[in-house]
Amino acid sequence: MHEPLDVAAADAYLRDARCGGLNLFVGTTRQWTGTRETVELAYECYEPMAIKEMQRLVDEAKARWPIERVCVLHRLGVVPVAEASVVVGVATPHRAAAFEACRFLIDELKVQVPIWKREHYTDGTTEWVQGAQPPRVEGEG
Amino acid sequence: MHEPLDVAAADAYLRDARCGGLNLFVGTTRQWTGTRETVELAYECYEPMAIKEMQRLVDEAKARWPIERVCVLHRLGVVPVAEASVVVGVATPHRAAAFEACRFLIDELKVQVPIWKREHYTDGTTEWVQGAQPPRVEGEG
Amino acid sequence: MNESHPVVFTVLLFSILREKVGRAAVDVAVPAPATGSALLDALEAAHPAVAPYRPVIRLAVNQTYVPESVRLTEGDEVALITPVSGG
Amino acid sequence: MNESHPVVFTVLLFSILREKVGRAAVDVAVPAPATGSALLDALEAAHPAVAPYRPVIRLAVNQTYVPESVRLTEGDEVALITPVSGG
Repeated sequence: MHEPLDVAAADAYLRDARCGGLNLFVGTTRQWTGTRETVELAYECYEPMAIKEMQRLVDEAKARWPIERVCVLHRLGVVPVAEASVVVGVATPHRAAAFEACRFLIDELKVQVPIWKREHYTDGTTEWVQGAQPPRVEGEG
Repeated sequence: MHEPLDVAAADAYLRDARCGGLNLFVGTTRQWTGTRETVELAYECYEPMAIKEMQRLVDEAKARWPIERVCVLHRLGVVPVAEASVVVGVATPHRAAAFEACRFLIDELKVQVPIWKREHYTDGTTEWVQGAQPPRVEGEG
Repeated sequence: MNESHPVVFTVLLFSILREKVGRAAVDVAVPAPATGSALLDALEAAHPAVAPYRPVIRLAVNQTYVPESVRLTEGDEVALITPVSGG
Repeated sequence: MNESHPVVFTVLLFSILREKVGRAAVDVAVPAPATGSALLDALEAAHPAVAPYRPVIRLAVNQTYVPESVRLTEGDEVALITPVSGG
């Protein structure tokens, strides 16, 4: 989605009477990376696959933890400094699982979901961010 | 505080241009514990000490992780099912520290901060919840 | 203050201890020099309802957890903390 | 479809690959039976700008990651995924 992400709406969606805790991760645009100053990030996405991958990750998380509610939202297009690019939230009966599942989802999202960010620096230059090297697919290479 | 906790305000406070991520934990009143149904929880607090303990935990977290912003909010009095009793939030330059510090703060809060909950069940009975046995203070016992 | 005179402390009670004793604060006289253990012994003698909780009570003096061996000073704010259950 | 005839696939490109090649999608002819490796070889021959990224490209067919050894079927949606950087 290209609009600002609504953390309050995510929180409201994640409230569940069966749950004792929810964990939310909000990824924001950081101004400084070493000595370079970022004005904004721009995100590009292979949308149908990104949605499929997010669903696959949610299914995997649900198989591993007793998740009652979950949301994974990623903003596309331009995201200015301090605004949210990603919101991941998980509600579970007990808090440990909420933390673990939320961490799993954001860690996997950053390796598996086909979204790419481009840094726009204050000096006018731009640069595609090179993501983490994913594990090789079985049978590949 | 005796009013509903404002997660959106916590999120807004935690936004920081130096940070790439923030982690929020929201503790909510769970309806079912085994076969007993909870209507609401009521919290009692030794307020001046609770505030001191929360500050001590925040100081300890800041000594261990590069925290730019942090909040610890606990509601007092009656909290109905699915409403938030506690909100802990941490913003850091990179996400791993935000998860770890947030988890540390809620885990320690539940052992150290002098707040007690009383369950109000649908059958009309009430019961003080026995907390986790804390580690013994050095030199004690 | 003289070693042979007792010192009186107001002890704050919360949650189940407050209910069992029936008051949010009780005065306890402890012979000087007063310690946390002596205060707890005196409290338990005066309010037997406290006894079952003694093994899990943590002592707080001036809003800080302290060992029972702590030396108490007149005017200290003493509180008994049963296992907390916030969150 | 005949083993001696090439099959044409439309390959989707994103981010840095899209910029280096100058297009969001390119058609690549691969001799049947087509595999992921053969498609990547043919793409690299036609668009040398792809070559430096070959070691880090993951292949997606019909929006699912697959090994390069995958057998391709006419009509498959093929995409090249350089290391992602969402979040």
